[in-house]
Order: sequence, then structure tokens, then C-alpha cells
Amino acid sequence: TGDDGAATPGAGGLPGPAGGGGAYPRNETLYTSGTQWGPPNSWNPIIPGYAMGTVGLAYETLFLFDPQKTELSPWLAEKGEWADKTYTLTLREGITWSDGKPLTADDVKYTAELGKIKAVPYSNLWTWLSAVDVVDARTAKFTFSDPRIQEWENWLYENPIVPKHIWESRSEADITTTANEKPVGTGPYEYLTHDQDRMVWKKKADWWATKALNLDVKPNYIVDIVNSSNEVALGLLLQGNMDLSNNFLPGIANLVKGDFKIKTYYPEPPYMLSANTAMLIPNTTKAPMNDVAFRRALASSIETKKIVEGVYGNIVRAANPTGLLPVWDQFVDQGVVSQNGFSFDTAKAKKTLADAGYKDTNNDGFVEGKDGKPVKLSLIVPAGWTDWMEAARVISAGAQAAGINVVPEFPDAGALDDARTAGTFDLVLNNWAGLSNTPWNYYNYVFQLPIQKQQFNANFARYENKTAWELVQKLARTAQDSPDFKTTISELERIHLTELPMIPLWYNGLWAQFNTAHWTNWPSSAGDAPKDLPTTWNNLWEMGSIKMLTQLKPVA
Amino acid sequence: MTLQVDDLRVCYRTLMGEVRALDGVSFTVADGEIMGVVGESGCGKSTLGKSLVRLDNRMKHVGGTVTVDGEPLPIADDRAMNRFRFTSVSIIPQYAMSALNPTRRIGRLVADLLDAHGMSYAATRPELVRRLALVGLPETVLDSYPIELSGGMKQRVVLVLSTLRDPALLVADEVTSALDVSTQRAVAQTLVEFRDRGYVRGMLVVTHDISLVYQIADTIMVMYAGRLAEKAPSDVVVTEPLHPYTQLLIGALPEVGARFSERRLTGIPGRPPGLRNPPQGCRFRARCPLAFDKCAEQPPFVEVAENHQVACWKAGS
Amino acid sequence: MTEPGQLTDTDHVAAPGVPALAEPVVSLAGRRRETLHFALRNKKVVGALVVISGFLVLGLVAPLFTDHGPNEYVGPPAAGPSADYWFGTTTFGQDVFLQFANGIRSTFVVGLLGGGLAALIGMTVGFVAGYRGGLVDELLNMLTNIVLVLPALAVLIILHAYVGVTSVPMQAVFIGLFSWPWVARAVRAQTFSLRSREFVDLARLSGMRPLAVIRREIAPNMSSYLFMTFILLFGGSVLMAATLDFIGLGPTDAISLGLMMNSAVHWSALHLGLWWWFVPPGAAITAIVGALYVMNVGLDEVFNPKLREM
Amino acid sequence: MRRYFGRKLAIYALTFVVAVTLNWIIPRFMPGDPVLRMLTRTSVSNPEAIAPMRAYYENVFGLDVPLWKQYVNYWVELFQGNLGVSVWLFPAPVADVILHAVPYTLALLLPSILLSWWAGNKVGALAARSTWLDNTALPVSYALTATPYMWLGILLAWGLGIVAGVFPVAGGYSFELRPDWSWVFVGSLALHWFLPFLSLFLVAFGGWAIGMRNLIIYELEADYASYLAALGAPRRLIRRYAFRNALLPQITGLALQLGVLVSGALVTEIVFAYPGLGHLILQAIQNQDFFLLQGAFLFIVIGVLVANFVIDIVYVLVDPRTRTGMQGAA
Amino acid sequence: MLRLDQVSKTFRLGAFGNRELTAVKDVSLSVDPGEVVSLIGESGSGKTTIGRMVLGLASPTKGRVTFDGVQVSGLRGRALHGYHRRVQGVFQDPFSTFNPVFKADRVFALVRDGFFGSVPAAQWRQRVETALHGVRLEPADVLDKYPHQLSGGQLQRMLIARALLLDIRLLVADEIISMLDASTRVDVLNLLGELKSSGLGVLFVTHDLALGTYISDRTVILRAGEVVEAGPTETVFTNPSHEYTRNLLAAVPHLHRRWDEPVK
Ligand SMILES: Nc1ncnc2c1ncn2[C@@H]1O[C@H](COP(=O)(O)OP(=O)(O)OP(=O)(O)O)[C@@H](O)[C@H]1O
Ligand SMILES: Nc1ncnc2c1ncn2[C@@H]1O[C@H](COP(=O)(O)OP(=O)(O)OP(=O)(O)O)[C@@H](O)[C@H]1O
Ligand SMILES: [Mg+2]
Ligand SMILES: [Mg+2]
Ligand code: NI
Repeated sequence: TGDDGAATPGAGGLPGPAGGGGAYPRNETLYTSGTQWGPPNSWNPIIPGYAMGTVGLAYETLFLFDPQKTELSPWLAEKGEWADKTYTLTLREGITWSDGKPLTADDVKYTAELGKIKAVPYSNLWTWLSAVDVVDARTAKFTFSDPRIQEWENWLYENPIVPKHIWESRSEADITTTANEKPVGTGPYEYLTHDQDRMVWKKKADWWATKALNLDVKPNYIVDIVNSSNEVALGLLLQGNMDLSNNFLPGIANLVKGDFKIKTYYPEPPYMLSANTAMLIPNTTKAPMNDVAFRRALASSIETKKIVEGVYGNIVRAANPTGLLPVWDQFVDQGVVSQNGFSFDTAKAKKTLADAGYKDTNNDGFVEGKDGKPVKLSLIVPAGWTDWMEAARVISAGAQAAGINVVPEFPDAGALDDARTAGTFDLVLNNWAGLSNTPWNYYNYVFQLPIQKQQFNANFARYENKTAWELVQKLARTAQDSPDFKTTISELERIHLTELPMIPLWYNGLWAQFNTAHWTNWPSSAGDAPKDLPTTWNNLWEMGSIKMLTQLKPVA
Repeated sequence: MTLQVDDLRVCYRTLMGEVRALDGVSFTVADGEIMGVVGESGCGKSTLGKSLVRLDNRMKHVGGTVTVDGEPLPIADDRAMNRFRFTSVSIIPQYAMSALNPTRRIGRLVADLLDAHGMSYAATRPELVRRLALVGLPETVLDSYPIELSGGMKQRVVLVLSTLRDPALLVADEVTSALDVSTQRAVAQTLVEFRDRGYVRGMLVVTHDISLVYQIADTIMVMYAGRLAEKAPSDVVVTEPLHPYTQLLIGALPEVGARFSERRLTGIPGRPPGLRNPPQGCRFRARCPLAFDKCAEQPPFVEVAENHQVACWKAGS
Repeated sequence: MTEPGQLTDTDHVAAPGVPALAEPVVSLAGRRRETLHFALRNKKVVGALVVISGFLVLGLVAPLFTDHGPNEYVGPPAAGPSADYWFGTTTFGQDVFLQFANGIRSTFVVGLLGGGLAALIGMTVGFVAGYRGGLVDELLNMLTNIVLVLPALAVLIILHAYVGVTSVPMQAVFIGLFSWPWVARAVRAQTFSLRSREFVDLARLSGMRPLAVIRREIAPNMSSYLFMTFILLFGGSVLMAATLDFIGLGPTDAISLGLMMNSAVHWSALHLGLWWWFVPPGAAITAIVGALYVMNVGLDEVFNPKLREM
Repeated sequence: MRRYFGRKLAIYALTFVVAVTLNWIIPRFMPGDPVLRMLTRTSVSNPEAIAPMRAYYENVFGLDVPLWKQYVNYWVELFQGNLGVSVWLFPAPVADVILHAVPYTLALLLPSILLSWWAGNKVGALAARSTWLDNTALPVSYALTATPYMWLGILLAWGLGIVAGVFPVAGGYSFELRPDWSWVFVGSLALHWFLPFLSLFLVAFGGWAIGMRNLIIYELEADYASYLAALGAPRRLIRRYAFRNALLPQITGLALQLGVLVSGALVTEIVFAYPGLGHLILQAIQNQDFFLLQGAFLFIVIGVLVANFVIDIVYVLVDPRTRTGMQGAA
Repeated sequence: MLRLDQVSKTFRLGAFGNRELTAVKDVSLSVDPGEVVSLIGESGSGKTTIGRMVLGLASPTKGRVTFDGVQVSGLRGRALHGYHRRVQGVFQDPFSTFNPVFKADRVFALVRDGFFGSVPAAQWRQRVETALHGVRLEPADVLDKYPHQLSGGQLQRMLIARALLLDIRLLVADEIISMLDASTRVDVLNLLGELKSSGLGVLFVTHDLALGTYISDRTVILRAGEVVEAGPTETVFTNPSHEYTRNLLAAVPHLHRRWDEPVK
């Protein structure tokens, strides 16, 4: 299965003349990094792990999500309309695949129906979607058994459409295991070459959006450098050999202030947009974490400021107690927050513990459980995740100061995954509630039921609250602009903050740092600068990052 | 006169001080003479042999001269000596079993050595083969590695190699000690034959086996504690030794047929003195049954009869 | 091919840097005082001892003079060396000197424990194989050869990845488990030549059991060699631990010199110019291990009269 | 001789079997389930999807048959060059992933091993005869051989790469280039290769130099050397013999050191972000890609085994003592 | 007392024991109390191997070694221990028989550890001194010294003294004098002669024919593991019946008598 595309260094990776050599003109080339952590080896948009840009640069989605307006904007689709349990989708006119064939409703139907293969990640679509019908070449009609509006919108902008004429000859097994070399997509770029440490895209001659939306991607080449480590990315960025680094670069704050031509979205703290919420997750099936008072005490014992400043050097920001990302600020119910929120206050934490009946009976400086037995909780963070390891040390120190014996432990990432999935941990850090089209995702992450033997990606606290779960499901079916949406969220926020099944701590940044030596007009908080998300991360092109490429200006 | 040694003094440098292993040794070896050097272990036999060919880096020449065919040997100057080695003086070392480079074929070794001496291997080879045949070795040993040869074979290869350039003097140090009686005899007789054929003119056969050296040597020299005790034609040494040490040494040798129940042999009580701080006077004094006051003074090594020299006050009188 | 009673040359091999033994046994013959005498006059041994004990004292003593842990944030972030923070601080404001001193401690623990364990296993295997010979030897030899060709780091990586390593002693144990084969080989070769010595027979005639023979007759004869072996193992373990720490497979609940380098690199100390963060730990390892090697050569000169006089 | 090779081969075969078996056993009995990893990654949320997905991935990774069968399959696949599918780089076959990285690693390893061995031996032999060199080269060698690979790497990368900016510190060749055989490209390859090579070379060099120096001193003390000297052979010849004989243990030393050198290469690649195996292994660990890790491990083991075997053969060719079959104790 | 019946010893050589070397082949001999039996042969003829089998340090491949009717190779543990009380050996190289690391008198301590754990120290010292006097050594000269500080003869005598600490009846003397100076040899030989008079049986292993005759009553000539000639010492030496023995005798260098014709 040689993924040696046209210009790959010949078999075994030795450079060969195939595909032609030569340099990429510097002023036409954008060097990026931060997405690809291993050698590019799959351009299959259906299974995770595809090379950077596979979805976004080559394959495209029906809609983009605009995090500014927090709404979908048409992309391959011209529009989509709900009518009771059906959704009618109209494709934009004149879009072609890179092999010249037109994009049609058949392709959309085919893509959705791929979900019938169990191994396709979105296979659960078909538990609430019942049929897709092609009305005409540009129109497809989706009929739902259970119209989960929020989830559907999520699907619409997260999943790329693949060409039926190429894919239909593939077997089910192929579809989920093929590397799909030389992807044929609708996007602005085509596969050019790759190597162990890079992925190169080349601008396509006629991208539909140039005509339709007057959008023109500026770089003729995008060379995505495979991350070996963040510090290597920093080195390249400093030398001007990299234009956009979406790596976590500690110490970047100092460099932004210095004369290195390095910029971030905000020129001052927090420097970065926020990408996801880091949560401290107590295992609520174990004592004393099953006691809400204990959880509250724990929450107040944590000096988030120290993490934000000490560990991250201010490139992250402390989380709102609700944990909702800044883009959802409009949904944060300040009343609920001021009434039920928590903040760092060791004295209060101690008092909360005492009031709830946790005492230090053996005078070891730490409270004992209600059964009188010593409490020693391990907070696990994957070994090697240095920033989180530091954060865990801060959290533990705070907890210990408040009388809760929390000890940081750094198991191997695999062991940690097992513990989190099987629920054998005491306390764990996790940040899987990220930027998306809807706060529903966040609450689904916090409250999802039923609790299973293995929790794969939500409700690791194993917190059971039927009311909350019903509210989450209700949220899924509610349109974002309906007033119901806001009240439901308020209710969820109240439950979250009174029960604290997960303790939101800080927002991890949408790490992005630019070198302005070769490309300018990067997204920035400055008044007239573009406001697109400045990232190459997978799934974020569809949140508008792609527009960043159209705004860039080469330095002459 | 081939070899003349005059008042040779050599010591070993050790961190504990100097070991005076040769302390004023003078003798001559005539043309065509085989001289046996005997004595108890540690009395300086090997040191004498080595001094004549190559002082190793722990040895120091303290005094005395050595001449071969009238030409003085610069024994203290390792580099200058190189001119004399192999051609004028040569040695079969005590360690003949390990004297050959284990990773070189014998032939190559010889070639390298000759080459270093500016000689042609090809030209010398016929003679080499002839001599090998003389000691009973086939030509094929030249294509062998030392490990493929038995101890006796290696011993003989070294013999041939050491004498290849017909040195004036050959020092053979314990060449037979590690061998069986029958091989021992063969090797010993080869030594004589080499002398007879003129491959070597004079020979110093170092051993502690008096019976063996008696078989082949013209003269026997007895050493004790870094000095000479007695030197005489071999028959004389064996039958009428003058030095009490020689007498005791010979008396201690059992003969085939001697029986414990019939005639008890006696050994020499005591041990030779250490050479770091040797006693004044006659060094054998402490063990000597005949010792008397005068022995506190060192007896001179004097000729008491024709070709018979002894270092003992009692012997001269 | 190894025949009982004989050794192939391949078996009698020293690792590079390990001086081959000229004589199987340096007969020290109770000249212990003499040995000490020479050792204390050997510049290499004394110099190395000074360096090593200097670091050891630093590692033992320095952490006692402070009441906070090496990972605590005590100072300003990313400050260069100063009177307060001799080796500067990390990006988080941790005291590099404090980490350094604690790291040295771990280094010694790893060296002693890892080297000790490897020495123990290697010597046991070597002694038993060499002394018993026959089938036991064949089997142990095979085991040795197998472990020998398995690249230790790869095995350790696999092990670390699966088992996880939380503490310095645990890491040391793992390292020890995989660095013994060359010792076993060397000891076996030595034992082979020693066991045919007649004093071994005499001990057997005196009613000594095999283990006692090894322990009380054979091992003492090799003590100098065993000691030098241990020194090399010590150095090897330290380097191996540093390597593992550096690639993030170090102990998670401790600080070590390797981990310091790991975090320095991780937190971009190279690009931010925080040289004081990554230079001292590597220099300390180099100094300690280098001193050990030099000491080894010095000891070789001490133990081996031939070299002593050169 | 044939018996010698037979025996060596047997040991290598056995080692191989043990390595493969270990390799097979460990991920199956240790925490960290690849299927779980895939399930987590694919974000399966609804309970109904989990079971079929699990079955699907178990099948992909060949975990859906009894253990003994998995073991047999493992061997069968191994001989077909199939090392399974990478989890982290799913769906890339492990063998493919490794094969792409190997040329870079070899390009570092082979020259650094061979050159350092050669140069180290030369310098060591020179040091043994010159006091001046002995007093300078030796301390340097000691310092070098005691240096942890990554530290030397870090220093070089920092000093020559970042501060001086002479050398690049990441990648296999310039990111601005497309591979071809132009001078620019080859130059770029060499420039990126140089620092990692240099740090590997230097550390190994020290070890060899010291080893050679010590060995040669022993050899010069050997009986055959004294005998040659006694026959008036010039020093040159004696040194040549000593050198040749001292090389033999250095050859076996090379076999012994291979494992260490490979580890050194892995770490160095990490420091210099060189796209070889080291890097892959690090990523495999961080991503719990046990199949990839296994594959890389196997690859290294096989590599080391083959190299060892080659060295064994070379050894037999150069040392007559092993050839005769009647070796004396060394 | 000691009997060897058709004893053979085969060593396996080679990687998987696929080559064989018969070091001793069908050897029969016996040693009675007060008798010295010489075992004479060239290097590699199997003398040491026989000695080791007698001492229980090696076991015969074929045949039986019996002592007072008890098979030696079957002895284990306590029984072997008891056997060593009565049968001891002294070896060729005195310097390698003493562990160079320890003081020489450790050989006595080992005997005490092994056999006389209960004897009080003072009494033990007494015994050691008696034994040393028995071999005509002055205890003050040899105790508390390292082997390298003693001469070969002293060491060999200490080893004999060590054997005498035990009430031995048979001594295996394996080339005990070949490493010694001619002058000291005689002392050790004379000592053996005296011990023999006190009823000790000695198996005297040597390659030196001259020495073989000096104290022995009977002589066994070995070649390549096989007995070529055996009989009373007088007979074997004055009237050898085997060609090999005659050749051997002819090669012996004699004082006062030169070799007649060259042997090739
Ligand atoms: N390398 C050395 N360093 C110090 N002293 C030495 C050295 N070699 C020999 N000696 C001492 O010099 C003296 C003479 O030694 P030499 O080897 O010449 O004796 P030898 O008569 O040949 O004895 P043997 O019969 O044992 O070979 C002895 O006292 C010995 O201890
Ligand atoms: N442990 C052993 N393994 C293999 N072969 C052995 C062993 N011991 C002895 N041999 C062989 O058995 C043969 C007889 O050896 P032995 O030591 O008995 O001879 P020896 O008569 O005592 O000779 P020497 O006079 O040299 O001591 C020799 O060929 C020897 O190589
Ligand atoms: Mg000598
Ligand atoms: Mg023997
Ligand atoms: Ni006198």
C-alpha cells in the first residue's frame, strides 16, 4: 500500500526524481505546523487520522460554522431547510470535483449513507435519520425519525462530502481502511507530495469559491511540517522558516513582545483564542467524590490563576465557572454564576469540608472520609504532557493546602485512557469539550447518560442526573435562536454549578502564532484585521480557518 | 672468542626499589661453545640471557660490558642494539609457546620480519624450508597459524626463526622445560646440530635441569643469587664440582634407580636470598655447610684449574 | 564454539572502554594495603574520587538546606543564574540548582541500584555458567547471548511503555535487568580459567559446596575486576537512565538530570536561551560518568602491576 | 567452522524467536487496548455503535481469534512482511511506516558507526604511542564517551544550530525543497544530516579510541611483541601487529555496542527532529501505538541480529583462532 | 585399599558434545596401605584425570574406583565428606593450589570448617602445629603469611601437613614436585618416603622417571590413557618389557651418562 504518491521520495523514502524537484518559491508558500504529529499516511476523510488539510483543503463540507456569529454558513450547500422531520438541502451550482466531474446530490446521499457502515464514525446518524432521497442533481432530502437539530448541524459542517463516482467501487472494508492516496475533492488545494516530515498541498486552478464567493486562497503551496515537538516548531518559527505554528509554544508571550516578527491573535494575554475547556473530573461513583460538598470544596481549593500564570505564562485564560467557551458568552447566565459559581478560596474550601463533616481526625493535615478512613486521591495526567503535569502539581498543592490529600500521578497515556474509560480513577484532567457549533456538545459531554461500563468520550465523572440529561436531549432538538434554547442552558448551568460533576478550570488556547516575515494580514483582535480562526487543525478549516488563507498577503 | 661479558650488572626497577638481578658477572663463551647456565629459580639466569639481547623496559643496565667477536654491544641502547639483534645475538625466549603472533601465518610472520630487516623472503625461503626440515617440520607449517601447532613444533619453529640469520650467539632460555622427555631430547639435540652446522656459533643454554644441560653443553656455568658460583667443562662440574653450592645441587638430583630406601638424597636447606638487599660477602654463606668467617667477604671468581673458575674461599685453597 | 574447559576468543571480550585483562587474575595476594597505597598515589583514581564524591556530597547535602521540593515554584520565572538562584530558574520559577542537586541524588541511586543489580545478575550468571559448565553453561550462555543482542533501550522503551515507571528505583531495576550480559560473559570467562585452578579442587576436598567455592574462593580472586565492572555498569546505568528520562520515559514522581534536560527541551529552553537549565545536568552526567571511567583506568593501573610501572 | 556458524545461527534464531514472542506477548497482557484507543478516537458516542465498532477493529487488528491462533498468525504474517496495522497512523501498515523511516536512520547509523570505529581505532592506536596525543586525545575521549547522546545533541543544536544558525535543527532536508538529485537538494540533505551524525560519531568515537588505546598497550606487552623486539624488528612492525590484534576485540566490541549505538541514534534523532525510526518510536509510545512499537522493536532486533551475524563472520575471517576449532583460552 | 577396575574416562568436546576424547582407557590398578604406586606417563596421558577420579573430583565414564570396597563415584554429601577424611590430594602447582588472595594458612582453616567445626581454637592450633612439625616446617615460619611469601617447597609441605590433619590413609600426589627446584624436590620426596613408612598409601603421579623410582614400590606406565606396563618398580626400570618404556627410559637425561645416539 505504497502511499508514495507522485512525488514521494522513492520506495523506502529515499528521494527520487519522481514528481520533479526544485524549491517552492518562498513568497508563494505557506509553512504551517501543529496538526500533523506523524508522517502523513492517509487522505481518507472518513476515518480519523487523515493528513492535515485532507478535510478543508481537499474535501469540503456542506456548511461552515462561523464561530463569530455562532451559526452555520453555506459552503458546498447553498441552503438547507427544515420542514417538520425533513431537511431539504440544496447544493451550490457549478461545483466540480478536481477530476472535473460535477458535485451532485448523489454524492451527498452516498456520503450520508456511508454511515450505514458500522465502522464509519458517524454511523449513529442512522439511529435518528431514516432516509436520504435525491430530488434532483442539486437537491437532497433527509428524512429523520428523530430530528436532532443541533446534532445534525454538527454533522453538516463536520463531515466532508466524498465523490460517489470514485468511492462507490470500494468495498466496505476498503472504505474504512484505505489510505485514499491522491484524494479527489472539491477544495482549493490538491495533493502535491509528502514525506516523513512534511505534507505539501498545491493550489488548484479553479476553485468554485473563487467565482461563487470571490474567495481566493493566496498561498500556491502549503507545506505542513510534521511536528516532532513543539520546541522544534518554535525554532522554525523564530528563524522565519515557518509562517503559522499551531503548536503549544510555552514562553511565546516573551517572544511576541520581542522583536521577532512573531504575532498572536491577541497582542496581550491571553494571546490565544480559546479552543476547549480543561476540566478536573472527579469520579462521582467513589466516596468522597460522590459528595457534592466535597466536590465544591475541591473546586474552591484550586488556584487556577497559578496555573494560568505560572504554568502557561498567561497564554490561556481561566475558565468561566460554567466552563462554556468564550464564544458562548451570550448563553452564560450571570445570575446562576454569581449565585452558584465557585472561586479559589482555601478558607472557604476548608469551611465547606468542615461543614459537610470532613475532619482531620488523625492530625496528618488532611481530612478523613466520613467513615473515618484517610482519604488519599490520585489525580492522573498522562506522563509526558508536561503542561498538564505542572498543572496537576498546582491543583494537588492547592487541595492539600485545603486539607484534601490529592497526589498527582502520571501514568502512561494508555493506562490513563483505560482508567478514564473504565472509571477506575479518582481524579482526572480532560478537555474534550471543544469548540463546536453548539453548546449542546458541551453539555452532552458533561451529562451524557446512560452510564456504561466504559465511557468513551463523555461524562467521565459518571454522574447520573436524569433531569439534566433530558434537558440536554431537549437542547439537541431546539434551534439555537429559539428562546427555549437559552432557558434550557441556564437550567443546565444551574445544575452543573450546584452539582459540579466536572470542575471547569481553564480554557486551553487555540494555539496559533504567526511569523510576519513572509505573510501578513493574519487574523487578529486588532480592529480591521481578519477574525477567522487562525488554525490548520483538522475540523477547524470548517469553522472558517479556510478563509484565513484567502486573507493572507504575501510580503513582496 | 665469541662472547665476552665483563662485570655485567643489571637491575630491575620496581616501585619497591631496585632488584639487582645480575651483580658483576664476567665470563666468556668461545667460538662453537655451548654453555649451560644453571641455578635455582630466581638466581638471574633469564636476566643474563635477556641482557645480552634486549633489556625490557623495566630492566636497567648498571654497568659492565658485553662484546661479541670483539665488537662491544650497546646493550643499554635499545635502538642501537637493533643492528646486532638477529644477526649477531639472538634469543629463544622462555615463553616460546606464545612468542608467535597468533593472528599471523608463520610464513607471513617470517616474511614481515625479514622485510623489516631488508631481506627478501623469497630468497631466504629455500634455506628456511631446509632448516625446518632439519628440525623435522614440513614446509606446510609456514601456512599454519601458531595455534595449529603443538608446543614442541612451536618451540622448533622459534628455534629455526631465531637462528635464521646465523647469529654469533644464541640464548636459549628454558627451551625444553615444557616438553616431554622424548621431545625434550629431540630439541636438545637439534641445538647441538645447529651448532655443529654452524648456524650458531656460540650458545647460552639456560635451564635448571642439570642432567639435560650436561647432555649437550661443553661448559656449565652455575649461578647463585645474581652472581657466578662456578664455571667449568660440563664433565668437571658434574663429577668434581668445587663450589659447595654446585656440590649440593648435584647431590640433590635423583638418578633413575636411586631408591629412597637405599640411599637418601638430601636437598639444600633454606632459600636463596632476595636480590633487593642481598647480603654482604658470599651470598651462599647462610646455606653453606662449609661457611666460615672469611665468607663475610665476597670471594672472587677465580680460575682454580684450566677452564675451571669458582667463587669460593674454600675451593681455591 | 565453546568447548568445556576452553574458551573462544569471542567470549573473552571486553566492552569498549573496558580494558581487557592481560592476566585473568591479577593476583592481589593480600596486598590490599599496597593496593590502597598505589590507589591513593594514582592521579586518575584520586582525581576521579574527588569529582565523584564532590557530586555525591552535593547531592546528599544540598537538598537538606531547603524546605521546598525541587519542583516547587519558588522564584521568578526564567531568571538567569544569580546569588539567590545559583543556576537560575526554570520557566515556572523552579530553582534549577535545587533540581540539579536532587537530580544528582537520583543519578547516584540509578547508578548504584541499576549497576548493582546488573552486576549481581551478571556475576551470578557468569559464575554459575563458568563454574558448572556443561548444560547449565550452555543454557545460561544462550540466555546471555539473547539478552546481549536485544537492544537494551528498545526493550526498556517497550517495558516502560507498558508497565510505566514511577520511581527512580524502579527505573534502576529495569535498567539493571537488561545491562548485565557482557558482565556475565566476562565473569564466565574468568571463572572458567579460575575453576581449573587447583585451589578450587582443594576447597572441594575440604568439603566446600559449589556456591561456597564460588563465593569464597573464586569471587575474591576477581574482586578488582568485579569492582571495575561495577564501575562501568554504574556509568552505563546513569547514561541509560538519562536517555530514558530524556525521551519522557523517566520516573514521574521524581526529578533527575535526564528529566531536567527533558523539560528544558520541552519548554523551549534552547530557543528562549535558558542555557542554565540544560547545560548543568548534562555536564554533571558527563563529569560523573567520565570520572567513573577515568577511575576505572586508574584502578586498572593500580591492580595491574604491569601497567603500574608504565 | 560450519559448527561454529551453525551454533551462532542457532543462537540468533532462538533470540529472534524469543524477541518475537516477547514482542507478541507484551501488548496482549499489558494495559492499553488498541481497540479501545481506536474507539476513543472515532468518538463513538451512542452505545449501539460500540459493539459493532469493537468487533470491527478487533478484526482489523486480528484480535478476534483465540490467543494461540493469534500467535500463529503473527508468525505467518511476519514472514509475509506484514507487521500489522498502525493504530496511531491508522490505516497505514506498520511495515510501510517503518520502511519510510529506516533510510534516514540507516543514513545516520551506518556512517557514524563505521567512521567512529575506524577513526577511534586509529586515534587510539596513535595515542598509545605518542605521549602528547595520549595526554590530549585521551581526556577528550573520556569526556566524549561519558557524554549522554542527547546532551551533546542539545549542545550542538543549540550552539551551531540556534545560536550560530549554521545548521538547521529539524527535518531530513530543507522544507523548501522537493526531492531530486540536484546539488541543492543533496547539499540540503547533507546539511540536515551533519549535526545528528556528528553527535553520534563523537560519542562513539571516544569509546573506541579509549578501547583501542588500552588494548594496544596490552598487546605491546604481549610475548610475541617482546620476541619480535628481541629479533630486532622495528617498532613499526610491532605496532602494526599489535594494532591488528587489538582490532579483534574491538570487532566483538562493535557487536556488543550495537544496541547502545542504536539507542543513541534514536535519541539523537529525537533531538534533531530527524525523520527516522527514533522519532517514530517516541511517537508510538506517546500514542500507545503498540503495533508500531512492536514493529519498530522487531526491526531493530532484526537489524542488530543481522549486524551481529555479519560481525561474527568478519571475526571468523580475521581471527584464525576461531577458525581452527582448537582455540586456546584467550 | 584403593582399586581401579577397568576405569575409563571420556570427555565430551565440541559445541554439543559431539566429539569425544578418551583420556583414560580401561585402567586397573590398586594401592595398598604403606605402598607408594607411581603413575608415570607423558603429558596428556591421563595421569591427572586418574588422580581426580580417585579423589572423587571427577567420575569415571566406565569401570569402578573403589576404596575399601566402596565405590567412590557413588559418594555424595556426608559420605563423600567422610571419604575425604581418609583420602586427600596434593597437586602439581603449589602456587595455584593456594588462593593468592588469602593467607596460606587458610588451607588449615578450611579443613577445620569442613571437618572439625567443634574443635576449640586453641586445640586446633595445637594440631596444626603438630602437623607442621610432622612435615618439618617451623609454624612461625609459615603461619600468617601469604603464599607468595613462601617457597614452593614450603607450600607443598603445608599441603601435605593439611592432609595429615585428617586421618588420611591414601594420598594422591599429583606431580607434587615438578614445579620445585631440584634442591627442594628431594626434601618433599623424603617426606613422602617417611609417611609411607608410617602406613600411608600414596598414589604418586609424575612424568619424571627418575623421581618415579626414588620412593615408589610399584610403577604403572601410562600412554594415551592406557596402561602399557605395570609392576614392581625395580623390574620396570631395570628390565622394561615394553618398547615404549624402553624409549622413555632412553630419553631420560642422566648425569654422568650421555645420550648415546640421537633419537628422532
Ligand atoms: N620484571 C621483574 N621485575 C622485578 N624483578 C624481577 C623481574 N624479573 C625478574 N626479577 C627478579 O630478578 C631475579 C632474577 O630473575 P630471573 O628471571 O633472571 O631468574 P631465573 O634464574 O631465570 O629463574 P627461573 O628459573 O625461575 O626462570 C629474581 O629475583 C626475580 O625475582
Ligand atoms: N576437563 C577436561 N575436559 C576435556 N578434556 C580434558 C579435561 N581434563 C583433561 N582432559 C584431556 O584429557 C587428557 C588427559 O589429561 P590429563 O590432565 O589427565 O593428563 P596428564 O597425564 O595429567 O598430563 P600432564 O602431564 O600434562 O599433567 C588430555 O588430552 C586433556 O586434554
Ligand atoms: Mg628464567
Ligand atoms: Mg597432569
Ligand atoms: Ni661460600
